[in-house]
Amino acid sequence: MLEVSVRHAFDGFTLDAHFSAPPGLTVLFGRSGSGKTTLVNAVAGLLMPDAGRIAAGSWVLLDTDKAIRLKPHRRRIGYVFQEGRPFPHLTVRQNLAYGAWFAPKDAPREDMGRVIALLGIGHVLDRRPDALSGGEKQRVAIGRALLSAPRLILADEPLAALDEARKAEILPYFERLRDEVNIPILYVSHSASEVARLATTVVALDAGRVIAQGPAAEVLGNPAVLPVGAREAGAVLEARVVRHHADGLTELDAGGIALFLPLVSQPPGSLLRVRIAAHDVILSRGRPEGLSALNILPGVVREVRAGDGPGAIVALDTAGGRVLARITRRSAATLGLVPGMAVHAIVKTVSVAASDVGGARAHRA
Amino acid sequence: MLEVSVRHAFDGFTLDAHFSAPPGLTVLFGRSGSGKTTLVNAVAGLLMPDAGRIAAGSWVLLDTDKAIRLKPHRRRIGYVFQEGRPFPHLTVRQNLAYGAWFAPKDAPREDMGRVIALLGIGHVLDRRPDALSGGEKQRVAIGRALLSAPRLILADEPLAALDEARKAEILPYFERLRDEVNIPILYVSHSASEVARLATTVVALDAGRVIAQGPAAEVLGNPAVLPVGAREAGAVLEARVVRHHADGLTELDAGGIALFLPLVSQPPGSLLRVRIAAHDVILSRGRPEGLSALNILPGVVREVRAGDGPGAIVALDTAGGRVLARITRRSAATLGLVPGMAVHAIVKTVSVAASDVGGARAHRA
Amino acid sequence: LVATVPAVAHADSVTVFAAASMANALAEIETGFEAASGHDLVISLAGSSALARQIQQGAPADIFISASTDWMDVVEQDGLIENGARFDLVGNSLVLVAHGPDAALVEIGDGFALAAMLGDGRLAMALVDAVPAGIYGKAALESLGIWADVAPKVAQSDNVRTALALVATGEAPFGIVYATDAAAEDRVTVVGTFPADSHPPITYSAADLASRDGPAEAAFLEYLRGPQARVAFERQGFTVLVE
Amino acid sequence: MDWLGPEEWSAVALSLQVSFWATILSLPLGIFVAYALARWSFPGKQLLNGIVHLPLILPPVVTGYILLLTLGTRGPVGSFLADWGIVFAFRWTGAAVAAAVMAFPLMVRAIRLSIEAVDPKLEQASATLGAAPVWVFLTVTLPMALPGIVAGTILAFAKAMGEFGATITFVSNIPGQTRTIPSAIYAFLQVPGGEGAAMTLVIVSVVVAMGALLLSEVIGRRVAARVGGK
Amino acid sequence: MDWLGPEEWSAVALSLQVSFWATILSLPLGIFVAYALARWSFPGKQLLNGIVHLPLILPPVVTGYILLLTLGTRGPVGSFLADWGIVFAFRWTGAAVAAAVMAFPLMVRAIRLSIEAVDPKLEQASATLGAAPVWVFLTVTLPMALPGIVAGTILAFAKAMGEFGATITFVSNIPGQTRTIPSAIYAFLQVPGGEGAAMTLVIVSVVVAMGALLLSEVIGRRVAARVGGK
Ligand SMILES: Nc1ncnc2c1ncn2[C@@H]1O[C@H](COP(=O)(O)OP(=O)(O)OP(=O)(O)O)[C@@H](O)[C@H]1O
Ligand SMILES: Nc1ncnc2c1ncn2[C@@H]1O[C@H](COP(=O)(O)OP(=O)(O)OP(=O)(O)O)[C@@H](O)[C@H]1O
Ligand SMILES: [Mg+2]
Ligand SMILES: [Mg+2]
Repeated sequence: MLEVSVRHAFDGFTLDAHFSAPPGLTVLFGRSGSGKTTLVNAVAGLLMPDAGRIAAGSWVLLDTDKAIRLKPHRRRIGYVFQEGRPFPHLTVRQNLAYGAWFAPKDAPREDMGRVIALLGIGHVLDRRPDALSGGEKQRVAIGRALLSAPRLILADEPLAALDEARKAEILPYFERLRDEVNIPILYVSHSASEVARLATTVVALDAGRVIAQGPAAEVLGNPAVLPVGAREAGAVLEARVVRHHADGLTELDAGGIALFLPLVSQPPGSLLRVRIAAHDVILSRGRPEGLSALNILPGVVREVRAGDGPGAIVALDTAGGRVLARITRRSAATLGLVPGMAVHAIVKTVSVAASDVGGARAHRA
Repeated sequence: MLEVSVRHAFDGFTLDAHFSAPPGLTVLFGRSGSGKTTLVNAVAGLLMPDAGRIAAGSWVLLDTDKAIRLKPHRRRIGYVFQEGRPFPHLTVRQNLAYGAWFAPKDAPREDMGRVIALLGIGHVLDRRPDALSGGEKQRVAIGRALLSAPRLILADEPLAALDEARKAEILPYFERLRDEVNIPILYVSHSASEVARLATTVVALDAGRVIAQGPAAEVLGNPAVLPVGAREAGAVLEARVVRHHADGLTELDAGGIALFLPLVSQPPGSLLRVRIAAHDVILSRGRPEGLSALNILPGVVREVRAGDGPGAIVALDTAGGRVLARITRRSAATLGLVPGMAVHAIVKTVSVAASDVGGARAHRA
Repeated sequence: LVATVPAVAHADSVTVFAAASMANALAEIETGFEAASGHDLVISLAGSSALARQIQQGAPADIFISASTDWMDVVEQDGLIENGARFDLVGNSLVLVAHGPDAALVEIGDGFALAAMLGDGRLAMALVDAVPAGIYGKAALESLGIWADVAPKVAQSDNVRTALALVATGEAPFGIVYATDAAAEDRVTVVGTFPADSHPPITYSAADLASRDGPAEAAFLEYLRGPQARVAFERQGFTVLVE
Repeated sequence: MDWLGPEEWSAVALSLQVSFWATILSLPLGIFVAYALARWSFPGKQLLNGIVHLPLILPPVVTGYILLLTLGTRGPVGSFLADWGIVFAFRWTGAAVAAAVMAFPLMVRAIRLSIEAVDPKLEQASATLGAAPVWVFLTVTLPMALPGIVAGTILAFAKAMGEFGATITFVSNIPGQTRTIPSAIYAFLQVPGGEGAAMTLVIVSVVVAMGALLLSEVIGRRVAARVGGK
Repeated sequence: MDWLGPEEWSAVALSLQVSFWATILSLPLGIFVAYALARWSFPGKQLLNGIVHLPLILPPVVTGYILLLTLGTRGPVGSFLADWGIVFAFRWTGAAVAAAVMAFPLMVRAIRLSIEAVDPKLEQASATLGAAPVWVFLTVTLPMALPGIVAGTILAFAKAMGEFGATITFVSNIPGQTRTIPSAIYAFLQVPGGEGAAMTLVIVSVVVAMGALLLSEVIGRRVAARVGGK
């Protein structure tokens, strides 16, 4: 349990944020300038806030009331900086090894070769950061933090500079850290699909304050509090892998409903989290026939909430869980949607994109 | 017409890129480390390549054969650096004014107040960059470049550090520059929606070479050459605004087919480019009824191309233009899709998202 | 870069380049001379070598007072001295000083046991090949036949005052300095005076330089030879050589 | 203040004057040379670097002697300049030249270090915004290098205040003209009983130099805050 | 080489020895003081800064005299050290001390400037990776400040090669012990006709110092290439 309570005033900006994050990965979500980096810096000890308390379980990093202010180097943090900050005087290899020099010798350690392969920086190991591309620098920064045997990972938009393909390669790694290695992670991101995939908990910041926090599904499923625009709304279902089909599809079971996804690597029986973006869902009154979409989830309308614009969010209870659909108000009217009405949610297989599938870690904590 | 032909060898990386870009905005697209920044630096004159020629129409920036190597300050370029590079010793206001000091007095000039408002940096004008957030720094860098009265804009992932809402605010500005101010723009991006919305031309780079170039619709519609993964495939239709409906929808006409979009600001009669991502399209054999999706485009299957994985791309000729659909091979088989077959493409209104709608600039140049 | 020497209607000025060790005497003479003549006296104090070179290079000096006859010779050979206008001004004597207010006196004579007295200590002198006090001191020790014994124990300073300071602080037990310097230092005792014939005469010479001649220059040369100047020199411990 | 006679006051005033002008007037050249050494490569660069450092390596007397031989009224440069009415020999201006020459290596090194620490990426950014090299220098390099320029200037000023050997050798020790504080101290130390007066002057010069130093620290801190981040 | 007598050769060798040790041994303290002045704030900081600069401000004779009074065998520090068998008076070690003291302000300034130019954000990054302050210093600050350390060392070495006034005042001029090149040059210049011999030594010392300078430029360029970007 990571508890963060920080108050700090800059000239013209005040951070006053309090949240507690269950084990797992907590995403800080918010507009540019909302105070995400400031908050992360406070956790890292790089900013000593005016007042606050930061503790991971019984391990107190900061408590201004008790005058506890752990020095950054005693916090054992793997911090991926927003600007990367690779050491310019060290080669990439030395940058990566840097954290290991100071980690306790018995600390559980990631395998360097694996991290290098994952990040795709094997060909630049002997260069200095100055001769790297923007994305390569950022990848080195990620590797450096991961290899420092941290007790807590802070990642400030670690993947922003990377292309989709590279992101898709690195995301599972953060999942593994979250689920297997069990390191608490504070992760700043603007990307809803990253959030949905990784977040155990989402903390939404605005103007230095926490405006929403809770399990990913809840915060992302609630467009009213979502700071970055309704486009990002969506639902997260838990589903179990049933089998892998020969044509490259994986069949999942979400509360008895069959879902088809492009092949995922988890073995049958594993529990996955599948994000279904609200804007990817089409509703149909009758059971649709002759469509290319493979996933059809029967459900009951729970709520129809019209927004400011032409859109409406329809919340739908299915056997697999709550599903959100973003449709036009016109369609809602045409279909005559009211709570209690039975409808079918149509989701294209491929709408459940690779980066939206994550190893499940229940957000029940 | 911007013609770029550059050859430059680093230790371990060789850039050998040639492309010519029609007027408008050319997006450089490619994986991290593919040479985008290197290419942009060559255009800016910050990298003097081993060999090459760069010319905008009759204005030759570089011609190693003729020993022409225009100094960077003579190129009148507005360069938004990947790392921002605001001047740390100047306030934000001074940073913004910097370029104007050196621009010819009669150069057409953006209005400073407008740019500041657009970028949302009015509250930080008297601060130094050091006291800014990552996104704010990047916005200052954008503003500085735009206000320098440039003859050519180079933007290296200018929006990567920004949240969706902010991106949505700034994107139309680049459109305006492209269409009204008529400045050639070279724009590096990883984001397919940015590309689709902005690009007149797309140049896809991989390992220092141009692997595809052409109008946005063509390159993005061609998953075989798309370097960043099939997810980004999609088609771009041109459509004319018919009318704005009271329920917040705008009706467009794409070759006789009615399309409904969330309200766009263009007046009736204007020509728009609408991107329809391949993975947002559902195909139906019959005309579907009782669906929440408003946009149904009848068409004829032109081509079915199966990929490596479980997916297939179906190209479909409709009255509005070529539409791509990404479906599973299983669906393709189930539906029995073959070239020549009549199908319906179902697109949710809101799938055509705000950031995928752009003021049209034909890519016929 | 305008010359800042004001042209005073009646009073004239005279510039004297003088060895720095004359500072005190010249300060007294300056007061007296200026009061008596109404002229202005400007004194530049530095090492004789520096002054001589400056004069060679056209320094605006009217009168040169050198602590070393060698440097006066150089100036003379360069034809920078008005004919015959060079004269010996004052003399000095060389003494052996010891650290402490009441050191035992020694008899300075041929082969006296200076080396033994020094033991492990050093003999402080001015540079024995370069600075007049050192040159005279070395000559004296040579003529007394003990230079070879003493030479390895000599610590040479760039000027005689520093040599004196070494003895005053006790860093060196003994030193060879001018009588004029030794007299004013409480922390040392003059334990003996070198016989005048053990070294070339220690002579400060003065010369009228072949530059602009003015009434003040003549007046000052006159004053230098006069009784008030004699008093001033003697007060500092010099022996006056001019009649 | 009666603990300093008029001659001593004049030495103090002269030292300030000499050091001030020596520092101020050599600053532009110092910045230029530092920039050239930091950012250009040209034939003879190492020679220039060597010449700049010479006054540090040579005993001051030698430097003074060389100045006397070249800039003296009979010297090749000196006699040429004299035709133009510029005379250094035995004037306070000469003392300023001597001090400037002696302080020059310190000034150049400090400025050069600061210029080398300016990130060329910012200079590039400036160039893309249309700034010609001289403007890049004036608007980016120079302000970013200010900490070093301040440090170099103060170092040079302090050195100029303390300079003695080259000065007395070049321009002698003429009261009101070339007798700076160190020369006056020297004169006092050459005669019995002068230590007290010398000590007074030492204290004055320490106080003045410390004042300059403190000022530079204050300026330096302001500048550093402005250059930011560092 | 018959153009230099054995005495002169010994002066050259001694100068090298003195300058080398003066520089090397004062380097750690120089780095420490530079770091303290650059990064810490503590009471008496300005005082420390002033004391470091004193040798620059004071005429060398005064510095030498102060050294004599404190480090001489009868001085408070000197007599204490003498009990431990450490004697500076009239030894080459004393010449090294004098040279080190005189060169110290130059060394500290150069290093301080370079330390101030190290981006604290990199030091922070190091700290988050578990490096205690001393390790942050050793693995980030120090290597990044290397250009200034090289510059400061060379500046100090050059200054030590040229130091004369304080040295001769403190430890006199004893052939083979404390007679460095500048002392020898000074001595030659004091007698008529000594210019030729002085010039020979000037050339030797210029050659040596230029060699050191060139070496430092080469090292500096390597270091700069390593620190990168700048
Ligand atoms: N100075 C250099 N020396 C050697 N290789 C270099 C140098 N600069 C860049 N490279 C290499 O050139 C390749 C292209 O770099 P570039 O910065 O152009 O990539 P990019 O397409 O902008 O990537 P990103 O999206 O990560 O910013 C990279 O592999 C990089 O490591
Ligand atoms: N040193 C400072 N002085 C004053 N204001 C500051 C300082 N540092 C940051 N701020 C302000 O605090 C606010 C929050 O900054 P922060 O860096 O935490 O934002 P962020 O959420 O990380 O944004 P981004 O996504 O753009 O990186 C910003 O408005 C910024 O301008
Ligand atoms: Mg941030
Ligand atoms: Mg790049």
